[in-house]
Amino acid sequence: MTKNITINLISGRTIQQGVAIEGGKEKANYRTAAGIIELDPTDLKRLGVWKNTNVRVTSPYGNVIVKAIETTQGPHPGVAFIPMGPWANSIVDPNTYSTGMPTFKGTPVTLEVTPNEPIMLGIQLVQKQCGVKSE
Amino acid sequence: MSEYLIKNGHVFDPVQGIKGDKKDIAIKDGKIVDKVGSGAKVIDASGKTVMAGAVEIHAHIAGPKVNLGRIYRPEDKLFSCTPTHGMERMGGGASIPTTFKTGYEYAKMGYTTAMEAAMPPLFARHVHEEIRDTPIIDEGAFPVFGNNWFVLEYLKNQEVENTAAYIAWMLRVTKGYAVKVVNPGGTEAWAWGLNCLSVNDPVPYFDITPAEIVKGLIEANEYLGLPHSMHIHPNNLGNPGCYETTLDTLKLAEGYKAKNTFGREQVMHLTHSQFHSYKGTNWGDFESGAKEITDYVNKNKNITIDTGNVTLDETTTMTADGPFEHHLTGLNHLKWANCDVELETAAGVVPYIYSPNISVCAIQWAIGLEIPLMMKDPMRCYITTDHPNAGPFTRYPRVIKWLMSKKARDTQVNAFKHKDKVLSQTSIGELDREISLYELAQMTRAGPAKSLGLTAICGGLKPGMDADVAVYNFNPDKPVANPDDIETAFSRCAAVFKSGVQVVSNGEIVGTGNKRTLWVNVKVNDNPQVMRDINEKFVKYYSMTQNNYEALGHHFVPNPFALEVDATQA
Amino acid sequence: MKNPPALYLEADNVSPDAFAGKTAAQIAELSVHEGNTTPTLGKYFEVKGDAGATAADTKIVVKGDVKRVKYLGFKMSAGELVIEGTTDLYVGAWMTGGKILAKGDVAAFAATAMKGGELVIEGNAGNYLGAAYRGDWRGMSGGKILVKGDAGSDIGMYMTGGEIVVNGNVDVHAMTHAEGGKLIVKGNAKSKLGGQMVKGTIYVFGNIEVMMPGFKPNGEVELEVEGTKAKFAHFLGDIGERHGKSKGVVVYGNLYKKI
Amino acid sequence: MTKTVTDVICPFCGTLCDDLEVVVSDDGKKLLEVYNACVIGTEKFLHSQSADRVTRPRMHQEDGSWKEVSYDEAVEYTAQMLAKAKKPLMYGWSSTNCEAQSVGNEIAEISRACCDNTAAVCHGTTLIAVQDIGLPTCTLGEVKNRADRVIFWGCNPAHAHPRHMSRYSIFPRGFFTGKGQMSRKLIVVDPRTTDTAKMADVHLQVEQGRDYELLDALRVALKGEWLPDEVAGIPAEKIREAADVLKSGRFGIIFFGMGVTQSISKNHNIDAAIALTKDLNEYTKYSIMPMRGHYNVTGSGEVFAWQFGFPYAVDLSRGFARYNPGDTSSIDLLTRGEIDAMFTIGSDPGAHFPISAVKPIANVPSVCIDPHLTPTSGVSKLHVPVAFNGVECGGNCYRMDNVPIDCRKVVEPPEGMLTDEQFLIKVRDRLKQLKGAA
Repeated sequence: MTKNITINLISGRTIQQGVAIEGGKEKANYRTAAGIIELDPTDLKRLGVWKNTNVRVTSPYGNVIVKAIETTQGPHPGVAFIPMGPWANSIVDPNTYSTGMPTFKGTPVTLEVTPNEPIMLGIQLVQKQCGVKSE
Repeated sequence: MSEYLIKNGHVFDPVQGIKGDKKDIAIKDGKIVDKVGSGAKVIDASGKTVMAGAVEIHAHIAGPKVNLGRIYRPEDKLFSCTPTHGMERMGGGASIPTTFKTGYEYAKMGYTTAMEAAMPPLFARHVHEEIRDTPIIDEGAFPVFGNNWFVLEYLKNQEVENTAAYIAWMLRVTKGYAVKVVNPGGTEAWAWGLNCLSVNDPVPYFDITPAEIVKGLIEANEYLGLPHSMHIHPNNLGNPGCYETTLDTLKLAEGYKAKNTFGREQVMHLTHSQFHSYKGTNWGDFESGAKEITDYVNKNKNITIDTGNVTLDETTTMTADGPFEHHLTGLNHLKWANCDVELETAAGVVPYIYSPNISVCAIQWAIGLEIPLMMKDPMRCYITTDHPNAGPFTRYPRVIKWLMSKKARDTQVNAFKHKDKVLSQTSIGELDREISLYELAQMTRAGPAKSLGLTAICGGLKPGMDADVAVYNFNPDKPVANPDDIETAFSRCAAVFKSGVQVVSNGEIVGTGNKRTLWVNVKVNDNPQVMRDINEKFVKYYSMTQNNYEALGHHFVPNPFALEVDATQA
Repeated sequence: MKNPPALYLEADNVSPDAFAGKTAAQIAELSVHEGNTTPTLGKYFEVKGDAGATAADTKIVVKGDVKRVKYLGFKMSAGELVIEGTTDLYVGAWMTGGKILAKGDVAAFAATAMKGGELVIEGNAGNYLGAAYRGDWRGMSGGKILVKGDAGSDIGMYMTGGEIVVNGNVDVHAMTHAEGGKLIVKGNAKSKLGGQMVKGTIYVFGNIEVMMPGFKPNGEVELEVEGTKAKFAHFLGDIGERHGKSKGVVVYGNLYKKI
Repeated sequence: MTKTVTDVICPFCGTLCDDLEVVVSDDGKKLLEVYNACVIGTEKFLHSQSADRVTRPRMHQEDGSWKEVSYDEAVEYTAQMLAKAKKPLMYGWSSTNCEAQSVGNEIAEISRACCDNTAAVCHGTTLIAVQDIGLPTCTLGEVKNRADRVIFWGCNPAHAHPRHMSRYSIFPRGFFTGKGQMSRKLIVVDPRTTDTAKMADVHLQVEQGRDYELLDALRVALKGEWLPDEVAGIPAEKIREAADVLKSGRFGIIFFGMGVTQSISKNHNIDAAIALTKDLNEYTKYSIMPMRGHYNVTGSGEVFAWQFGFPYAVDLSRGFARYNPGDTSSIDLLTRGEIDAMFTIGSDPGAHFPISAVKPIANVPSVCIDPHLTPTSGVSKLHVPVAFNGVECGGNCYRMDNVPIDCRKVVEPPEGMLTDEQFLIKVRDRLKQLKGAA
């Protein structure tokens, strides 16, 4: 039985994301590298899904569909990780506390299992949210 | 190039011994000439003072620690930034001006040549980018050698010839001008959090003393016959009682004679001597050692010095003397920056407020003035503020006022909160000497040019020299009504020419001149040993490759001017 | 307020000091800045009434929607400024005297490096209230600030003197690096309170989300604060930070939390 | 026949590796092989050659399609946009050379723009902290030659700076560290057991967002003073042990990254880390260094600083330079609706800004100068592809420790393509005409 869970989201670099941005952000490989959310096995269990299931991540600032995968850099129960990129940035806390720096790390989010929702490509994801037509 | 005739000015030129006579100065094709044609543009200098462009022998105006100062002190620019106007780019910064402002401010005061006093070789590209972006003035930079691993290892075995070959290589790859030494051995010790406070403290691991480093570098410098001498900031800077370490350091020059083809006579230049002339055992009984230091220097002709005048401002201290800055932040608790540089040196930065209400600051102010007033030969003592350490270079006109007017000094002494302490701990009250315009020209033009080995090029108005000329709104025939008029006159020139191009008119920038980067190109015989050592250090210990270290392309030094030295017969 | 600007206005001339001795017409000619353009106050404001001869006898009342106006009361030294609506950054920044009454909210950097005078904010205050300018170690050194609503983060950073009273709650990092001065929080405080504090005093009437580990319990005291008599838990800190001595005794920052 | 170019500098991260070897075709037009680079660097060099690369400027059309335009038309649009704007934002600069940055500053000065680099979302808060309490640091060679204590706090070099550990920080054998990794103790502070943390002698798994408290606790522990039983999810005892490990080193280095600059407390996290470093210098020798991301974000800060006096977030709108992150910083300018034109170069705010700061870009005239297709080019009106800096042209760059290294050109850019600097010079000259400047 799947259920929604809330969790503390952080974002950051991964080597796969690094390779993907140099390989081309228009490519599917970028989505594979950064359109994901890395979860601790215990949190996958709380969510009630197997790894590699699409989920909707919702914060007070937006929502986005990404693939839930099991973390390779755990354990980190209670902490979720989305590589830096448009997917993470659709939901991170933009508050800068007047320092110029958004709060990219430490955004409370809700996870909802949405196996059939598609994960968008990076450029389209941003264009759609900005109301810009894609090719 | 156009011709100019600067007419009827009171000319002061120690190079030709001209002491204020009414004379015309002719300029053609960037040089001073005997006469020009009738078509020459005439500048009326009657009732004005005419001198060669001034020469800055020691300031921190370009490079990593200067820029670190800019980066970490936004408050130094608060409400002080200036807009683009006329030919001037935007500027900003009180104690650490931006590169553009640095060039404009020097030029407006009549300076046309300046030396960046400490270049970490690993950062040479950075230093030269800033020099390139500093308009108008010719600039050179001194690479630091006093804590360099090659130097420490060669001199431990008295290998002067190898040291010399290494210096020649370093000057070439960094486009450097002279051999700078800062807290010899002490900065390497600082890499372990330690220091060398006397000339005999051994350097950790390298087992060599500051004294051996200094003597070795003097010998290497004279072996090569470089334009400038070894330029030193001794150990134990800024501590009560440090004048003894300074004397020990000066004595290391005994017996050495200058050997060069540039007319230089000294083998050691002691910089910012004010910071090295302290007596007393603590900040309570702190007193001046200016007499002891100047007595020695007056007697020993193979030494030149600059002053390092405290200007009583809020400023930013910065030096390759890493341990000193750590000591300073412990005293004033202001923000501390430090950068240790692999195999070479270090640097520290700390803001400092020289408050007229603090007796130590007031005494430092007095010592900085005692030194030039006690020096018998103005050709061997040059005015600096060790910018920005003792104060910003933009305060030179104020320092000149204090030197030229006893009245101005007394006014300042009377304004101090601890006036009596200043008078009891220094002899500033008894010094009646007032520096003449001729002596000023020696201290700011002819003197530093000679010490730097630039006599043939700048610092004078002799036909054949570069046409660097400054015209001041100051009439030597009129008595000075108010000392502040001196400061006003030397703050903004009526006219300034930089190698024959007018760059300042009525205190405004009207041209950018042909800014040059001065460096010293030494020919030495092949030294495979040294090249092997260099190659090995890069393979094993440096964090960048030798090829990238040696790469200093045209885009860094677009307008180089090399002083050629042939040391193959040495 | 008329012709609302496309961007934001920098109205650093709206202060008794700039108005003093001027007629309505002259005041309307004073410059304001919208981006890189420099129009006049008159373009955006209807100016009524002449100023007094000096700043001290000049009172300014700013009406209308000034949500996108910065620098009201910038560097003011005397006189009075009343802002009827919510306004933007730098209200009373670098002020040295006089009185500002803001009836709405004010955004960040209000009373930056304030030296004296009084700032009353009836709404909420933004971040960096009474803090130092970037890089400076000299924050608010005198004067009084009263916030009737909540205050943001980093208030009183590098504070060296003066007093800030917040009737509501404060966000993270109040009084960071303080070397003097007083902060009274009637509501709750978030975490990071008094971090790296050298000297100064903080009173909190509500809860503290997470206490800094550098604050060491030092018993309880009976105190009267702002007319409230109560028992307070006393903490010394930030122990991790450097501290000076007075007569041989180490001087710490003081944090009092109402029990 | 092929040629091998040696001492090539990698234009990806702030590690700025300068020992790459690149094999190119005899005519210098094709890039064949890359040696010594990490996987990311290798991809950067090889992708520059991809067949589907856009080589001419393009205007975004209403229907979402792109219309190819000439470089001259692109120059005209850019210059007109900057000339008309009241408060343009010129953002990026971190993936181009210092020469281009310098021309960019001239343009910003003429158009009185706001200029900012990627420190805005990276180490901007580090710069604020440095301005508050300074920075005891060193060059990376010092770490290699001396460091026996290495701390990675909120950074994950195994992923973000892949060759950092082998070139400088953990494995190399230096002058005083002849045993390499054996000479060093590694401490990692991270809420996750990252691939870097897995190599650590000590891993402090700090509660996310509580770094400031943990740093304060370490400072208290150094003094041997009272501590609560647990701080940031870590027992006091473990904190005291860590403090002893730090103290017992001869030369220590703290590297830190986004984990602290982007978490709550931001600049204060760095501020406290620097204070800890300063404290440790009372016992032994310590330095601290930000793990800068883009290969030349540091250079952008240096050029801004010597020309304008501030390292990032510079506002020239009033005709002179001003600086105050929170007011003059890109994210705040965009989300607060302060700007009316967007110029992006050498970075990708579309991908790396929170979406609320990206939307405004789509609503104003905008230019994106970038060799790649990116989310930023995707929402900009004009996309100007340029030569790859560090691959198809050289120029000066600054490593994360501020050491300048001149990048090398290894291959020719595609026929007729301009470099950043060449394009910017054309824009500057046209802008001068429009503004009637000299």
